Amino acid sequence: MPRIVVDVMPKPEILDPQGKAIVGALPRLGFTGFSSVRQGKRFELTVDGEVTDAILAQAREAAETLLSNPVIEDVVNVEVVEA
Amino acid sequence: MPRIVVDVMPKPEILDPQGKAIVGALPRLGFTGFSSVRQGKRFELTVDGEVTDAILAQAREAAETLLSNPVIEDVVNVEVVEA
Amino acid sequence: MTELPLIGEAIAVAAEPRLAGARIGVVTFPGTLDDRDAARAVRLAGGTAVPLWHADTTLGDVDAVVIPGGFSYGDYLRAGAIARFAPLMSKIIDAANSDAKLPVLGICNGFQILTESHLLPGSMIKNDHLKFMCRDQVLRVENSNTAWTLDYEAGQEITVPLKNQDGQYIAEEKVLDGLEAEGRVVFRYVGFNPNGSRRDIAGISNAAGNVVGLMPHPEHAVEVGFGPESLDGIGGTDTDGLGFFTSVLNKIVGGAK
Amino acid sequence: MTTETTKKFNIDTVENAAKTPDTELPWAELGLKQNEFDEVVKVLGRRPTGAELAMYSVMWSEHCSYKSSKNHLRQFGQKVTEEMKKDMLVGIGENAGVTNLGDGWAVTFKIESHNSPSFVEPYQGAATGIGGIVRDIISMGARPVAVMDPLRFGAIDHPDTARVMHGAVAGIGGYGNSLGLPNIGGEMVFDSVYQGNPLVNALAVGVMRHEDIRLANASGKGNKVVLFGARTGGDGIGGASVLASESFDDTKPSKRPAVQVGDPFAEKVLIECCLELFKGSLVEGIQDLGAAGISCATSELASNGDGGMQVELTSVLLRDPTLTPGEILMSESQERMMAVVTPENIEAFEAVMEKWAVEYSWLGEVTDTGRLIITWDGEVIVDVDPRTVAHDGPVYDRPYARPEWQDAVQADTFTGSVQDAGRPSSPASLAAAVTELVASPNMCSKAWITNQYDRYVGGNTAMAFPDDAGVVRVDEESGLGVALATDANGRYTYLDPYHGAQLALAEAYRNVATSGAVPMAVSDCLNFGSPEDPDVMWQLAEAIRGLSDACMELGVPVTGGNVSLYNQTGTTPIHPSPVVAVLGKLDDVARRTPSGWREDGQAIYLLGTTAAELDGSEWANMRGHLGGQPPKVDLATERALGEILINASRDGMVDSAHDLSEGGLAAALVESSLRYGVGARIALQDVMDRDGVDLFTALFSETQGRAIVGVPRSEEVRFTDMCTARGFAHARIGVVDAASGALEINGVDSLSLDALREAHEGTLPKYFG
Ligand SMILES: Nc1ncnc2c1ncn2[C@@H]1O[C@H](COP(=O)(O)OP(=O)(O)O)[C@@H](O)[C@H]1O
Ligand SMILES: [Mg+2]
Repeated sequence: MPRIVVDVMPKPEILDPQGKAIVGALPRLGFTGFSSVRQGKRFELTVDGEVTDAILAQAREAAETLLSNPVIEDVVNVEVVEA
Repeated sequence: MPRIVVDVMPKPEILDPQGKAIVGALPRLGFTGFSSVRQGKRFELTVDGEVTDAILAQAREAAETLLSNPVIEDVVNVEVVEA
Repeated sequence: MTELPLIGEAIAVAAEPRLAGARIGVVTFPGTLDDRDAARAVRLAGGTAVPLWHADTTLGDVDAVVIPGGFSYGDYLRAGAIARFAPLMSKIIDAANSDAKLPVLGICNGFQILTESHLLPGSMIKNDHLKFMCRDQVLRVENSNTAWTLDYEAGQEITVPLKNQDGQYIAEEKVLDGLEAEGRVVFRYVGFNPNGSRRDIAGISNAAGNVVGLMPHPEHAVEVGFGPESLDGIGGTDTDGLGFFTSVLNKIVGGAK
Repeated sequence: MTTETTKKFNIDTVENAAKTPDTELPWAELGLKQNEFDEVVKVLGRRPTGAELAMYSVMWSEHCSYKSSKNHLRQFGQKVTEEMKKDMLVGIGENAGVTNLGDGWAVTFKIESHNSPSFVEPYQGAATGIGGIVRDIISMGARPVAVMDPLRFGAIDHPDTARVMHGAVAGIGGYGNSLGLPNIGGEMVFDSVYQGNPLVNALAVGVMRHEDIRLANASGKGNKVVLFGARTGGDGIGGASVLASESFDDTKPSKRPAVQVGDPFAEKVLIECCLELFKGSLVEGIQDLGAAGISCATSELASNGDGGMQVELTSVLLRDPTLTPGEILMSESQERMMAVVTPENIEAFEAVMEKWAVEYSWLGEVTDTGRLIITWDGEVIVDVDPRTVAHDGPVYDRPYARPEWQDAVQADTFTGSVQDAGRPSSPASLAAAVTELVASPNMCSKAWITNQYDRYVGGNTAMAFPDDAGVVRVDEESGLGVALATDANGRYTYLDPYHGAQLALAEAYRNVATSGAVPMAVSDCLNFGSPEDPDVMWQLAEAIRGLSDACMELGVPVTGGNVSLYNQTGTTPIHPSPVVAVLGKLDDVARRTPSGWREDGQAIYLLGTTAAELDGSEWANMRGHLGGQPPKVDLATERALGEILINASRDGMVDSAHDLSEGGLAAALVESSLRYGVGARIALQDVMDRDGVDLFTALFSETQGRAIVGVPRSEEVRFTDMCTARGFAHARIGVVDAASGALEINGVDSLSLDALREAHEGTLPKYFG
């Protein structure tokens, strides 16, 4: 069944405590190549049947209203993935 | 600066309480096109400089060891994004 | 200037002087919360609590280790995920797996750290109701032969506080079947499953029974006036959790059950 | 510091300011009034630089300068007797007041508001509210030991209430639980007046040894100034984006965050790290960074000290490199502290930072010039007398007058109103009324909230919700501890601000005494509408006058607090809501008195007399009526009642005690029964005859100065003798009946505990899941 992937990231200007904790841990494990990390969310919405324009529009709206908190997060990606 | 995106999703056989809550909420908001939702994580690792093979390998290893827990999660994607 | 006496430091040692020689390490990670409480529980049970720091590279001469609750590294990535890589954790993993079979107890975040470290199977995910929950919880002690449950009777019901956000225990079905078959389900929730854990599992052990992890907090049920009976008054006593600590102390000093 | 490493800005230096007196400055956008800007120019003898303007504008804001309330707040310092000062180690004016507990112990507590951020983004707003108040407590040198959260939301059934409720409660839990601080109490009120302006107040309490008290001052020339904790980002300067125009190089300023995100892990580490600094005596002065950030910390440290301070702003570690100097000065990024360290202690200080992996940067040093000098890459951008920034802000005598509508409101009493029609009187209707009361939004069980809070962590919680006060042990050997309660009644205060504020104090005082603790100190959070509205200003003035008079009469000093103004939607203010916190002392927390009875056959006594006082009551509220006069305030009675409850606890005469407040006797009886699931048989005829009230009034009146207690048979004579000797009204109203599983009140149909529990506990889950 096709899925729609929605990616949500903390706004760049907003503190991301989770990313901060990870970037602190990486070098201790020998991963030294990264200067910053941000942690966001990935949602996979399964569509029963075909991904019509209407459904994609629904996904976009759900992304902005329910799946992300527009005060602190940006929807960075909404895309269809055929499974 | 280039970034490496790592996507981690709960294993399909594992119940995802957050996804379940979302799929319950969607129809109440009028979003009726989705039969299931799963919530995972998206990490953006910023690389200072060029993304070498070595760095990409580091990202892959970090994804498997730190960023995901193989008992409950799968790394579904590791990719380079130029900014 | 005098030192600031940290709350929990100044507690009189209880009975049984013979237990005082047993040294129980209590690990502190950045973000650990219940370390003072665990140390108090050890002292109230009669033992000597030894503070351990996550960055230490040796366990010193402790006879057992408690990994207490809290939010190590904020639990931001996954509960216990970052703490598991602390230098001290590799020492604890080695000692737990060695022939000496160091007794290790992981409480709440400590349990999560033990699963992340693969000392215990399975993992914890968010509570099925998605909320943090603090309540007094009845547990059944299913196995009274582990290092931490010797002082209980099998089948005994105890009441200890439970408080967590990511407490839903999950593992593959065959892992769960194996745990049941080997008697490694040490505690089960009774009456109410507070987080959706598979098969009502509240705590488990490794095969040897020296490593035990559970989500509820026995260290919050060790003192009259400050435990479930006093704060909630809905059953049990205030000190149902003390047995964890007397169990391991008795085992260490070689006393009978 | 080399120029290559610092950003290039169109830096407005002091030198430049002197040369360009006519430069237009965005003072109005920054919230200053013309007269205030003129005052800045007068104080400086020239126009301010951009950075100075930033500092004055935030420090002279209502929030930081208390310009509308200062003239009234003075009464808290004036209406104090020598007796009240006896145990006050640090009074109003510092980050938080400090009260002596004896045995070398001291306690500090304070309550603050985070109202508007919690409406915009409830989770983060409430979370950072907890974070901010906890830093105030640390900065006194104390270990924080507990938090509380008085909350007021809109109507329970309004579509937006769930958003605010879910977010705020999860945020308070998410932050507080992660700090390892037990939540030991709070409040929850639903009222449509708070719909667009919920009140999220947060209280923290901490303990310390006397010698560990730290003050926010920078003394000792040559001592170093250090900023540590989180990096500085653009938080809290959204409105001040005009300052971004200072930037002129090619990196465009990034967006400024609309809300602040809390990092409880960083704060937890900061707490432990500060305690280690205190333990090693490694800091001379310390100040948390809250509102107005570095502006506030540097100017307060410098003006409280005996010299001056010099700070290089490019040394501040930034989360967002595009911040301009003015923005850095105004930033309200969370989880930061500033300290003054002697040169000898630098190494030890740094070792503590390394141990906890806390970032820090040395910004400058204490001087003897009496000036606060801030440089940017060596160039002077601020040169001020720190007192003028921190303490000599504008003070207004805002006009106020008793509102025209006040008389009409007070004349509109509940008794006889249309809403009072069909007042219950039959046994069945009274039983239904009691059930309806305890299921009502404000009287229902708060367990849905409090189950999301950790009440156990720390192992010193001796009492928490749903008892009348939270009790925390301070000294594990002696059992010495403190009790805390917070209260406010917006409806009472709306009906009569002077007495309403006193009633808030009386209730918190009574709650503390009910637990067996001796009330010692007060902190308050005054949540009001716009001070520019003379009606509101009158409410504020009256409330402060009332509260300060009552504190004096009860002998409990105000040691600190917070004023939150402009709480209104459009021109409609919230009900005036002075939230009052009272702290008490218990010599041994083992003696605390819980609110429920347990022992079969124990006698239940009602202390105090009951008058027909239904105006502003929960019952009237449930019927949609608000008018008349609030219950009468009788502080002598409160004091006498308090003494009885304290003595009874100390001498083991009572096993349970519960004060009567909102919902009156009906609510108290149900709560005491449900506390441990033990029923009782109650007969009120004697009370009705004595006080001349009917059964409905006996149950639902909200007359103050009352409590019910459970007295063991063996103590009855001693207890009643004590009440008689003190001339305090007391009546034996029933006995505990463990077998019945019901609350039986003569004249009221039997109330099964199961049904009561379902009604009481079902309400919040029904609305909030
Ligand atoms: N938001 C909250 N957080 C924590 N505790 C709360 C909150 N709201 C209410 N409580 C607790 O619930 C109990 C009942 O509250 P309330 O009826 O307002 O008490 P009282 O009338 O004695 O002031 C008290 O223990 C109070 O501290
Ligand atoms: Mg009360």
